[in-house]
Amino acid sequence: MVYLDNNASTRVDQAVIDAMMPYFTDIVSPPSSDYGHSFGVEAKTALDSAREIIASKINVNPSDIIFTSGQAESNNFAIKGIAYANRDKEENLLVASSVSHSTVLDSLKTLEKQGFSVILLKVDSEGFVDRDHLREIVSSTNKRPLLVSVPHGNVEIGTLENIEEIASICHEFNVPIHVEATYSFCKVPLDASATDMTTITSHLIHGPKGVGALYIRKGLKLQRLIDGGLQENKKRGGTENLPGIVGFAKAAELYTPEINKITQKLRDYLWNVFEQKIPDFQVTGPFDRDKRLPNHFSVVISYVEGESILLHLDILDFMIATGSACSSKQLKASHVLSAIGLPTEVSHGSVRVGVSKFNTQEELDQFVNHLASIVARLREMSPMNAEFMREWEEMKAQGVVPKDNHHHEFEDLEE
Amino acid sequence: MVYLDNNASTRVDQAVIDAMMPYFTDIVSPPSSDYGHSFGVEAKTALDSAREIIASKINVNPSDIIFTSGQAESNNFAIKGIAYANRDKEENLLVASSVSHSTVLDSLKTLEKQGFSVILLKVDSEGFVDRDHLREIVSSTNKRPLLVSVPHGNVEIGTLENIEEIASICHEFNVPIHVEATYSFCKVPLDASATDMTTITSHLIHGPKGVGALYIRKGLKLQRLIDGGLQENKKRGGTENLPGIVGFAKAAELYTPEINKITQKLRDYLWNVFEQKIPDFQVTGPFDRDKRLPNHFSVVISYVEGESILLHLDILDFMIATGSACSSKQLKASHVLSAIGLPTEVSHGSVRVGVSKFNTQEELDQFVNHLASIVARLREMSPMNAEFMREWEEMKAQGVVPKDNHHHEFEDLEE
Amino acid sequence: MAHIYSKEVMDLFMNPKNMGEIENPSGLGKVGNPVCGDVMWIYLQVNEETDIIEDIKVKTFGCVAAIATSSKTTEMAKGKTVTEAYKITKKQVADDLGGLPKQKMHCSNLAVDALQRAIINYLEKTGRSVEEID
Amino acid sequence: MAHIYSKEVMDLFMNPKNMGEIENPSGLGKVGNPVCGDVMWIYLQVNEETDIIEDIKVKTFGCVAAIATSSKTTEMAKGKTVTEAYKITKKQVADDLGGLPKQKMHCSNLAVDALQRAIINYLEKTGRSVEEID
Ligand SMILES: Cc1ncc(COP(=O)(O)O)c(C=O)c1O
Ligand SMILES: Cc1ncc(COP(=O)(O)O)c(C=O)c1O
Repeated sequence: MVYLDNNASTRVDQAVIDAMMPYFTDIVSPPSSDYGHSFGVEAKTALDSAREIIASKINVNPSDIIFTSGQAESNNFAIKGIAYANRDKEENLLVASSVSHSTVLDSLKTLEKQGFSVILLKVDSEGFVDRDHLREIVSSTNKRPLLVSVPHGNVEIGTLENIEEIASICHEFNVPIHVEATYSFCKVPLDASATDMTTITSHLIHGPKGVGALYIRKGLKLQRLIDGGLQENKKRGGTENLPGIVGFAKAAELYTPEINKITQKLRDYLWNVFEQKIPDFQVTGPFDRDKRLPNHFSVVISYVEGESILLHLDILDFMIATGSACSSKQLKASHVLSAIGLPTEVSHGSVRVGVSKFNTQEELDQFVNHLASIVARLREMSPMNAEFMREWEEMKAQGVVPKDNHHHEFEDLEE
Repeated sequence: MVYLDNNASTRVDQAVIDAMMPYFTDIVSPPSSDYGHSFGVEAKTALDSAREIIASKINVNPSDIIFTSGQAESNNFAIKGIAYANRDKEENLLVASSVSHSTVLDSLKTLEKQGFSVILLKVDSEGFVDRDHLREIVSSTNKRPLLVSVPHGNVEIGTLENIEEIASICHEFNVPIHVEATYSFCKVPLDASATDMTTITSHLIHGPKGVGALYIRKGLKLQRLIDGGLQENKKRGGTENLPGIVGFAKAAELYTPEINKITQKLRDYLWNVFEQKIPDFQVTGPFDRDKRLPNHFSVVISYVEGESILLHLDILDFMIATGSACSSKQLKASHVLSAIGLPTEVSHGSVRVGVSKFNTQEELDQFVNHLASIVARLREMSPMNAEFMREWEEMKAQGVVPKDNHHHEFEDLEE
Repeated sequence: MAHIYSKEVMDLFMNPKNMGEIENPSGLGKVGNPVCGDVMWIYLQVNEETDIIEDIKVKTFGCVAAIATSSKTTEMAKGKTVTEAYKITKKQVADDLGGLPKQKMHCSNLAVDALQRAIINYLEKTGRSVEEID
Repeated sequence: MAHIYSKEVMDLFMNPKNMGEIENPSGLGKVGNPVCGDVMWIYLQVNEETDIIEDIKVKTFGCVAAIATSSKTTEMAKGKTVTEAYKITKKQVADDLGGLPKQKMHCSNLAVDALQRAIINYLEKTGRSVEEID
């Protein structure tokens, strides 16, 4: 098994499992009460120290870190928390990058149905937020946004946003900024103290699933998403997932800059071999490797379809990801690939790789070799080729739509 | 270490840890896409089978089970989900038992601030919902409730509500019912198909923390709490906590009726020894043992304070819980003990025990022996006794409030 | 190896049948749209005496289901008369494949569509219309 | 053994000092309220020649902090003159205990309050008022 889908989720480190174990089997009390028995107090000590570790990774105060059940909850809490806390204000505009994660975009859709206004920021062909568009919106005197949400590292195309720059544009006009740092946490330095809220998660850094955190700048007013107790500085009720939180902190501790050197080296190696062995592909996201998540490589391969590539590789025990419509539950092209202006007929060939410290160069060599022959095989049976695409482009230019447009809505998948 | 706080949280079974392990270290992909590589499909298979196990435990269809991050999320989702889905209706009344869990009550507080009406149902001295009060409210023609929420098993006083009876009163008037079954799940048979929503949780049955579920009757309209994807039948976004979910299902599978025979026997043993060895105590919750959670025993011990008892026991390596105000973060008496009419001066002596299959009779013997000498010692140094309490009752009856009323608000703990 | 697809689908995906082209085919059917992600071209070589499909080839761009249904459809058509082949339904193809995921059922349409179009093309070339065989 | 309380607090909680009563005390101070969860009665035996507190006992109902502060306060008062003892502050008691959890600081008030009340009671019995020593 060669697992190359490490931006979807990662294997939990043995050291992380070891760190969690006492909290599964021994220190099992909730850490809530100060005046309880010593298991409860030991639990609280563990919780506090996990909070310190996580906070120091993004340069914020531990007391401003709220543990959550993960990215989805953190993003929903951030976006809806701000919106609902300002429900009665005249301003009701929420702004996000159009390549934001679905947990951000779907939260906005819900809010839009409830009367909030939403603007999605344009991005360039590499996925970076259009600075002029952002400036135009945050500087608007009659419709000041309640929040701007921007991803730090993009899961699909690896784009690493310059958060300092975005934050300073927002703050120039006193607009708070939320940063979705799920995919960049521990992989790229982030000074979250320059942001108003930052989402981070455990399961992409060899920590357990089901746990994440939200940094909330002291004083920022949010409506709680989950009521029910004094836990998490009164901002999130419920028995703390202490094994998960301890595992999260351990994973963060273990994910040192050294790890990034390893994955970056692997990624760059892959990129080079790819260029040598795979004809006709196009990198998605930034070409400048330093402006990408260090472990991230993504392409579209011409004339072939992602699901077919993925399953051929799978049978050979290599696991990657694709943004191909045919591989998605909704059978829709990835919104990120669409937002960077990639036509759907091209995005079908999407392939993305997330490497981890557990991968080796040999694995990557094997992977590219396999991929090369799969692509050759699929192309051999495909009617599509350069000539086909030229004709297709001409037809599109002339506005001629081919008869067999099997585009259809899957109503049962819609709201 | 003798852990007797098993209604706060429990030790995770080794078999549960073993079941989770492959999902920590091998099958790490999110189970979301059907068309992905085989890890993703294996993950989905595991998710589906966990859902079936959980569903069968409460006699509902797997497709009506939504996995969540636990009790707090499930209860918030149930209560707010119904409220917000009916935001535009004229009816805006939400009803809950006054001995509901704080995650229910705090959700209601939030909704009350937003304009919903809230009524808390009276309970009798054993914590059972007042049937007449319930009937009066659900039958009201001009203010039909959107929802009634009732706990199945009460964490503090063990009360086991007759859900069939409550549900039938609600359904007679077409009012949906939510059942908080966190503490009773697997411990007492529950036919959740007779309810409209039911909350269940993992960490009280030797499963991991950070995972729970909500049964939602097919067709019942809820507003999502956590947006962001097609996961969980489109009702809860976010990468599934698969190790947690698999562990939850394994724990449910292992928590057979046999386990309940064991804990009930231990609990009854404890109760008997208690009666023999501890003078001047009063059981809280039902006296009829069959109307209590099988592993639950709770009392108030006269003339002594819970935190002092708890810490003395702790030093002897015995862990129990108390509802004493002095032991709570807010320094407030438990709302449950207040709701059943226990005066605060009495509830200070609260002690509760939750036994598990890991406990033994010897441990319980030791526990009661220790407790007997601790109580004797504390009473020796206490100015309180039967005479003191008689005088106190007289003073209360005469409306004489003693001068040194050190009752104070902890503003920093309030909203 | 766990997959959502049936064994039959996976087998044909791994070892597709009748892939390729026929030079100067008796009939050619092109369907699909690169935007949708499935494009199929079916080539027929028909014996004009007997109307029997003696050879059939397909070029497919698309997902696993598209490749499998292309293979299955061409296998089913081969050796049949065009009249018989024209009657092959999408459901027959899916059933013969041991079923298809609900959302992918649409993909199986394509190969049958391409086949029918190739037959129509053949009929037109031989001065007939589809009504004559339908 | 992990607790929120300091070692000093836990030590005095485990081995409380001066617990008990004095028959016919020179002064008695009763404070607290069972509703709040802390009740303390302090008994003084004072040498009327020297005003020195020769013996002091306390009865305490309450939490860990209440028991520890009762012990500490009585220990601090013993051997002092009532004038000196009256000046013991809540902060001194807490400091001598290595600190108290913020929310429990109020509990330490009680013992000092009871002590002062017992001293006032003693002064009254001996025909004096607190102004004379304050
Ligand atoms: C967006 C989209 N449309 C359509 C299809 C296939 O359906 P049909 O064969 O009916 O075009 C796919 C592939 O699965 C798809 O991804
Ligand atoms: C409700 C309540 N009030 C007050 C106190 C103690 O504070 P004080 O000593 O000021 O009465 C406690 C104990 O910790 C308490 O539980």
